[in-house]
Amino acid sequence: MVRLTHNPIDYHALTEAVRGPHYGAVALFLGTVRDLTGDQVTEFLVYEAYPPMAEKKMAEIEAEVRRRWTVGEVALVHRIGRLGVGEVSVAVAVSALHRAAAFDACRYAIDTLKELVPIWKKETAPDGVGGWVHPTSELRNAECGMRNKDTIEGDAQ
Amino acid sequence: MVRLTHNPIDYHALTEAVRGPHYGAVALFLGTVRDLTGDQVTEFLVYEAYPPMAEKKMAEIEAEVRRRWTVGEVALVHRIGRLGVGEVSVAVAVSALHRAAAFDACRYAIDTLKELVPIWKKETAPDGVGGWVHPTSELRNAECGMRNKDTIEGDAQ
Amino acid sequence: MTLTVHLFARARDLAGSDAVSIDVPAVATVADLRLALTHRFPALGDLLARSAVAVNHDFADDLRPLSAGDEVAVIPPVSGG
Amino acid sequence: MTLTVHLFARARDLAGSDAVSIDVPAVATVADLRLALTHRFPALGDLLARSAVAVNHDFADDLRPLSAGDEVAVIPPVSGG
Repeated sequence: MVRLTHNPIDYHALTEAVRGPHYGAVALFLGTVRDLTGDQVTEFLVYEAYPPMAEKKMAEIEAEVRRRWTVGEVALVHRIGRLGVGEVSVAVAVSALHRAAAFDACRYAIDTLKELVPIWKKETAPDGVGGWVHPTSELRNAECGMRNKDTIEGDAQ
Repeated sequence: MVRLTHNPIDYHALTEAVRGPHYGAVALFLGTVRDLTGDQVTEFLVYEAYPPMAEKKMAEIEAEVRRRWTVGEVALVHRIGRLGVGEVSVAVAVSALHRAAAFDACRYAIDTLKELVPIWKKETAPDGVGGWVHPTSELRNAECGMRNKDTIEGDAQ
Repeated sequence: MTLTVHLFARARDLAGSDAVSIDVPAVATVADLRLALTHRFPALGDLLARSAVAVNHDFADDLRPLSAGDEVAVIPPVSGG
Repeated sequence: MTLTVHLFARARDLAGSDAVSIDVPAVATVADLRLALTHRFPALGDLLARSAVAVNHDFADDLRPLSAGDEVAVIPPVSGG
């Protein structure tokens, strides 16, 4: 199951939806809005998607997860619109017989989502300054530990 | 935070407890009671712990997680007593700035818990047959993919 | 032929529109589209060079032929998650 | 000295008790305790050989000296999670 939504993500319902008596393991990942990126304060984020392509790519990620691992249920949900600090921007939940598949599939799904799915975030600081985040490929490839060096381009309003 | 409990694990509250505005990532793992282990039907499990040692070892796992990774909050909860199919036996929740640390720390914690913490499960089938699960070290080391070959020793009642 | 090109995020801000009509030759590839976009919106330059192009919701390389009716989009480096 | 040894899971079932008193020499190690347990509960044999011994809530190797008042436990292979 994949979905884009303007509403807060109910990750508890999502986790319950992937749980089942056949599956001994559930892995859940939540991405949430941080108040600081390096020393830059974030007041809120705006996520924008190219919806038909984003949902298609998310469905392809689910299909690839099912091809690579024996999993039970898979859920990928990304929120779009304005999100305040602490809100959940993305949730990935995977159930499986055993934990290795649940962890590996969950991580593959979020890693691939961040690499391929056409969704963008715009950061806004308390002073109103901000901009769209368009990582350079070097930084993107350097994994999430480097995300706070993402390029922020331009000033919004 | 580490805890043994006789009550159902409220993993939603646990996840909310590790979330926070500084942390952009949360990883949650749930172990749940499967209805089948290979072709063996499980009706319920009984988990038993050596409580003071189990909580000490769980606290050591949390400390080691904090030593190895930069994480926000860590929660390890294991349920003991009788659990029906589908119930959550263990929950591990970790928040971190970025997803790599959250995933790696969560996985280390559950892997190490399963290896070192003095907790045992007894399987009972619908016909009342069952027994304590005491994996041989070869199987234990072969990781969770092999768990359905765990040795079940003896017949209970 | 005339194609409608969808633009997102900073690419949209730079072009001043979320969808633009672009004329390309009747036999054209993604490379031709990129060239036409660069001429029409010089400010897109650097970001366009770093962006992917999607045709009918799949990433498309520069050799990909375009047809009338294709849904085309400029996909700047993504930052979801 | 006399030590109280805690037993769990199948080890408890085999010994028929969750805590047993075991006499060991005044100067004794975990190895001495294992030997005394084997004599007292022959049925424990195979499982005891595969079990760890914990002293005061830490895993202890066979050379570990024992003292009166130590909290000692037999830890069969664990299966939590």
